[in-house]
Amino acid sequence: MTPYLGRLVGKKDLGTDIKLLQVELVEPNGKARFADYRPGQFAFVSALGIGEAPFGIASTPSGNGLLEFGIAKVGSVTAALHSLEVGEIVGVRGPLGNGFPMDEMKDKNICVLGGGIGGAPLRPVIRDILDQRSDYGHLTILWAARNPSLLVFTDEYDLWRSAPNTELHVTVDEGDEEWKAAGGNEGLITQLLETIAPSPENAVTITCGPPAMLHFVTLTLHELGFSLDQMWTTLEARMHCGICKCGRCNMGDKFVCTDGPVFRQDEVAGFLETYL
Amino acid sequence: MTEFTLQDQIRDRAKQLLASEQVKCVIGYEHGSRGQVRPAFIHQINDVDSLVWNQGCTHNLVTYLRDIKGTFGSDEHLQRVAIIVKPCDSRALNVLLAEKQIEREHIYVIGVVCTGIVEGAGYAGQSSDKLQTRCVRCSDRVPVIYDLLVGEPTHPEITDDYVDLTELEAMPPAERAAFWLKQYERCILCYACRQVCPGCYCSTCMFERDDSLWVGIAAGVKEKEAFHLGRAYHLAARCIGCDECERVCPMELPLSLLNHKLAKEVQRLFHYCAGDEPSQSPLATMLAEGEEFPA
Amino acid sequence: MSEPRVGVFVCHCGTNIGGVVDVPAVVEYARALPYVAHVEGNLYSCSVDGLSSLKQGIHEHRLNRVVVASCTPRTHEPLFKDACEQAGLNRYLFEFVNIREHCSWVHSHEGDVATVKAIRLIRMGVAKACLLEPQDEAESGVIPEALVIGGGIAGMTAALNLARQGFHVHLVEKEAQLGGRLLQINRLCPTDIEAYDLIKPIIQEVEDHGRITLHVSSMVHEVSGYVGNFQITVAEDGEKQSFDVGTIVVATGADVLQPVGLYGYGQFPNVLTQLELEDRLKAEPPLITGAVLINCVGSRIPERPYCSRVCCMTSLKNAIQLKKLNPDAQVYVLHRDLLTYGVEFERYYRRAMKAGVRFLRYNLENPPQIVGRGRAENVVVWDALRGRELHLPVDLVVLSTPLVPASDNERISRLLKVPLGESGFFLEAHIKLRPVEFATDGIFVCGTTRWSADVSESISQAYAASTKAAIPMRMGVVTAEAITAYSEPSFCTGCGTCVVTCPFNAI
Amino acid sequence: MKYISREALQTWLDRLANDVTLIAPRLVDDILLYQSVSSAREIVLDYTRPKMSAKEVVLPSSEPILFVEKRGQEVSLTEPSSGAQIIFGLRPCDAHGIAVLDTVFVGQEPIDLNYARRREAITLIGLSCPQMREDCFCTSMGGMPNDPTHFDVLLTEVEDGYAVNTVTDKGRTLVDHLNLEEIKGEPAEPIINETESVLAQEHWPDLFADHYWDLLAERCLECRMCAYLCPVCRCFDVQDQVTQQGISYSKYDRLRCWDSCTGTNYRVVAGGHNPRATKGQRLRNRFFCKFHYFPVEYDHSGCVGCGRCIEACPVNIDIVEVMRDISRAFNASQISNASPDAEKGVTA
Amino acid sequence: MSEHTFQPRIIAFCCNWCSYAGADLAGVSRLQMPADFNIIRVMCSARVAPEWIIKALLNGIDGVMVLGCHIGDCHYISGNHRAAKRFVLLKEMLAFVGVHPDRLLVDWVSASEGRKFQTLVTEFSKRVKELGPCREWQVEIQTPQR
Repeated sequence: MTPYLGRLVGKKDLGTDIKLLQVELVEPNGKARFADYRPGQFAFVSALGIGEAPFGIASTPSGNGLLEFGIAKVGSVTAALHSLEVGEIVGVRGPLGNGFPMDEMKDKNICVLGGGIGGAPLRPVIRDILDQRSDYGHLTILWAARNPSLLVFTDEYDLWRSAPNTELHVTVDEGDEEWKAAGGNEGLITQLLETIAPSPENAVTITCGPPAMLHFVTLTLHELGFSLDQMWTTLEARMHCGICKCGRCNMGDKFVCTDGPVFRQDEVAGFLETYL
Repeated sequence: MTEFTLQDQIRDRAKQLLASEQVKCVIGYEHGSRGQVRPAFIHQINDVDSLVWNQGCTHNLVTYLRDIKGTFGSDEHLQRVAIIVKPCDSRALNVLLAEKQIEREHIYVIGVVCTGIVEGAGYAGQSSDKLQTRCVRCSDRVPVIYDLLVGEPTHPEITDDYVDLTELEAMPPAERAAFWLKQYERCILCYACRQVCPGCYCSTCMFERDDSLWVGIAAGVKEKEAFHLGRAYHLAARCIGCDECERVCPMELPLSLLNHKLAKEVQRLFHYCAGDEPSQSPLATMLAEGEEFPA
Repeated sequence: MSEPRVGVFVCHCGTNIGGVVDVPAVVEYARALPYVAHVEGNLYSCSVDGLSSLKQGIHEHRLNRVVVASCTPRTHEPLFKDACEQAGLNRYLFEFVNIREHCSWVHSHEGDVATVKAIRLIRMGVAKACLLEPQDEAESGVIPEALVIGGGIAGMTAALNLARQGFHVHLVEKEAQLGGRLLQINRLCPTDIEAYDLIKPIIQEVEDHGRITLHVSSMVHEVSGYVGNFQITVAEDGEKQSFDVGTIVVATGADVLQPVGLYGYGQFPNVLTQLELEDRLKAEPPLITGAVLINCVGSRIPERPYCSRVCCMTSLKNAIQLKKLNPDAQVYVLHRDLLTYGVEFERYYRRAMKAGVRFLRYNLENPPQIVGRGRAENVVVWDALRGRELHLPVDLVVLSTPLVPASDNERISRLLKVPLGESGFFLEAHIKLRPVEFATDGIFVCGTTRWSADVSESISQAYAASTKAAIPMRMGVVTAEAITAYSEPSFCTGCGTCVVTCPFNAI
Repeated sequence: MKYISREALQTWLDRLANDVTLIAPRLVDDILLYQSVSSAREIVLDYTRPKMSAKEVVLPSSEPILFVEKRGQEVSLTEPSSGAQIIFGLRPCDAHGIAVLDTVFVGQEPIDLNYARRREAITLIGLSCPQMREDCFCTSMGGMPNDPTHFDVLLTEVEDGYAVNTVTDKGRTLVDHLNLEEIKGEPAEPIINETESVLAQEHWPDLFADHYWDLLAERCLECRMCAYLCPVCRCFDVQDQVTQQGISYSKYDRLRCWDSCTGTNYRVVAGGHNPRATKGQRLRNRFFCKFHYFPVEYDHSGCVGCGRCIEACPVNIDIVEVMRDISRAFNASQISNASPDAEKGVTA
Repeated sequence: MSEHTFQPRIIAFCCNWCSYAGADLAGVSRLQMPADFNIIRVMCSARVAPEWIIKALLNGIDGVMVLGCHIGDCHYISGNHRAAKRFVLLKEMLAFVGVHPDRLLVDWVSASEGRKFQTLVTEFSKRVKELGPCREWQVEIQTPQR
């Protein structure tokens, strides 16, 4: 339960009240622990003196060696993390959870659906695929948010678009004037999904977003012919330990922290409790 | 009139109310798993005969109105509940009415004339013949608010209403402080006192907010003291003295003393007794002509 | 809001603070406080240098909170807030710590104690500053109409000044006739013009002015609202009338002390007050051979310790008038100290001397005695200067009594929620810096309602107050205090107590 | 098995109280609690069940799990240490509870170091119950009033003294030097209650969606007493508490405190969504946790049958009654499996 | 802590409109008083939450003063009415849990009553000194090193 110390080396705005924090671990054993981690795994980040909270890791080990977290300001810990200045010390505990089974997805067409801050844990998935582009099939990215200011990683759109065999589609529930003027998509991600209509043939989907979005995306994917065992998702829950001790994050007999946070939809559908 | 017939009257009316669909639920009392009495929620006529009325009916059922607040529906689809209240409980209804937590037309009140509840009521094998302290000093044996009154009104003589406070009031301050600290120390912060209280209906208790300035998360005696004093004060001029907080406390903290003391002072200072009428607490109103504190 | 970076500016205020509190030690201590990024001591934080140093500090040290430890926020808070704003910092990120009125001045003999206390106060201030958040001030409109209470010279001047600038004015006078105290006065010093001549054209103009609504025989009955938007109810002969105004000027004047029981007043028919004499002088000037005018009757005594300022000149004026009527008359002014301030009044005093008015100083231990049968015949006075008792034969004794707070002050003070001072006169926001304003925004004060004043002072104050009152009306908007209560829906239980409780019906 | 006389026990306990932190049943304002004692005199040996379980000793109601010290930009983290403690007079159900907690905190990787550190320094000396109380049901949960399994040493009352059953090496080091004699004869068997039948964990999900839980929860007050009195309930919350703060030097404690799934906002996530929004859902979680989730996750029931929640619940939510209701409902549904009424709730 | 070295810690909540100005006037008039108190400016005496006082007195503060406008003079019309009622009751509760009622003083000080402010502070400080520490407390400011 003791975190590794890390130094905040970068901080940038991803959207309204959403920031990307870049952390460099300072202790050798911390570095060693985070030498490898999988997309979809998470870590607790401490604002020392306020508390810690779990966040999906938004970076990949192959990147710049920094741990990155996309953090939306929703409570006291996230507010404190937002207010930290570059150079300050944070605590990091992890990597925790199962992560996405990237090996199982090799050679498959992949559709990634991210909603709002839910895009943060999907970024390493996209990176991983782009890093080993030839290992995977066609990549379709559907990126959505309530409004344009809540879209994350917009500066990586070009990179994604320019990757071979990769397409990116963006939509917002409600666009501002600039958005409309630029002819941006408006509407729910499910509408966009219906339009794009990716083929379920040899394909998997990876979704992360608010509970309501997960629910409706699952329904739409089902209509498009995807079966539940083709759909992957990552769930969030209030938790305090990440190691199956605090008892808080259970969904029925599954613990989000150790059984998840990544689940296949057929597992989720079998949960006694719903995340809705 | 015997208790048996009171119970029959309650059952009769409950049947009528459910049969005529005047109410969707009757909140009353039933026998529990080990002979004790427990709260009952009767939704169907078939279950009405499990309703009981006896000297073990200690629970203040008004607290459950908190849970169904907001589920009453709009006026056209009025969904009423019937609730059985003792005289003391009925005063809590007045407090909630004054504070707009319930609307009169949403509840059908079956008021029961009460001759007192026995100690140990509500717990298996604990019932005694002795009346609870609050009942010994209770002077109004008739509910202050009801749609149906069950039982014949009685008017017992009450000698000293505040006799339970005498011992503590006589202690020197330091001893009193020590007494209370010893009590708080035992508290396990289970919040049963708060949860059982009809007056504690805040959706988020101010002593449990994440950003609470009052109480830290630690379970130290300071936190416990702040919680109990704060809660007692929040209930000043609102607490109707059902003493349920004390009854439910697993650590047997004498919480009623604090509440009773405040009720005494509210009576002395403001000539006000919570629940007499659905009126604003004197702490929320202006000074009356000629009234001046602290001068 | 990023992590606090607090700048602390500790003011010496010359020796006011620095002479008691060890400011350098305080500065050192403040450096170690949480989130404090910069500390400095200033000789005068409110000086031009101090303020520019503050602004520079904000830039240089990237301060996002400012604490100034100096005097009272009641006078200097706006100044420092403005400075913060000029340096690009939201004005609500400023916190004031009072280490002068609440520290150095009240613990001035205990430097060590005061130093520790200043440290405590600053520590509190810094802690609070860290919690401050930037606020946006809401603007609200200002009704371009004013209420002037009182139709005396001050009130009329204020009303006219506003009306001439184009604002509509409601002028409320409790008597049936405009003019106030001046209607009772004969002539005015130092020019000796007739008071009525001065006031007649003013009354005329007020009555004729299209933008002044007169409410005579009227009382202000109810006031609610706030600057820019006051709701007023006036009772005119028992009939109520309501209207809205943006600002309020209080010019309700003062009463004159009736010296009952003093110096034979009420006992001898020839013992008069100055006002009664003026009345006499207007109607049928009395021819007298011996007159004694006694000053400071009922003032500068323990129960009324203040000097009423205008009485010395009044008695000079009337002594000269009496001398004019009968140059042979023996006219004495008995005084404790003669206060003839300024250029004009000193000259006036010389004129009285030249006219043959005699001045005698008495003291409270040996006050003048009035003797006589049925009427005052002699004044016995101990001449403190010569050290002997004088017997002055008189056929007239005139008592100079002070102005006292009007009996209505208490009522008006409650109505407007503005304070009265210890003596019962209205209390301005600051005696030097905000002399014609109340601490409550949008309400102003002038004339004798605030303090004893002569006509020219009353007029000056009236101009000042009305001009101040015109500012928000001219601007058309006022910025409302940004920090107001709001209901947090997630905690609200809907009990409705706040709605019943708020006297402003704001919820 | 050895024997210790009452007098020798007193002497031994006095010495233990002197050497280490000795925790034992003690009356605090007429309430029996496991608390530290300074002498044997304070200890209540009569057969009663302390109001609270001994969970507090291994998992305090609030404890620092990390000390953070910040000097300038230098941060140092320290973990708390823990001294030797002996719990004496522990009842078998409470020892059972600690054993379940051990499973949760140290029985599964990654282990909880904080718990492990404290637990390692704790020795459990038990005292058998001669008789089950009316609301006890440890025998239904795999325990016995004289079950030595989870102790280091277990004492059982015999005439004039106690039978001493040394279970572990830890216990042996404690007892060996007392030079106790062998006991003559066997201690009497305890008087036990009828065993309740517990529905097998794999059948519980069949009753997950039942209306029963909403009806049961109607009278629930949503206090946390059942969880706090329970020897097994282990949910906790973590928050930092500032003890000193400055730009140059700050100190924080990371605290962990008990929590309970019956609390209204227990499951609320940042942003306000509450996946367990109704009282019925929350109360159901309590029972499912004990009888289904615990067995699935830790291969062990989350209830040890101590009966404390039954005694204390002010509105008579009786775990034994729930177990019976659930078993009955399951059996009923099995019988009428194909009948059209099957969807109806337990109470229908 | 021995009697004569005990320095009480007192909080004086002063309303912005009257009592704070009254304290200012005491300063302007150079009225001397003990330094044991710290003023916290609040907008109204009714802004002082009873929880603040409970927290203060149980966490190392030895006395709390709540000073507001005189009844009838409240800037918010009736704020001090509520303060008056609240604190008279709070006093009783505090007394009942062993906090001497003299540790809480509620009074009205107008902007012109500098002398009254001085008197109140002086007498209150004296009284609290007699009563001794309310609870054991820890932190005391070190005189700064130069």
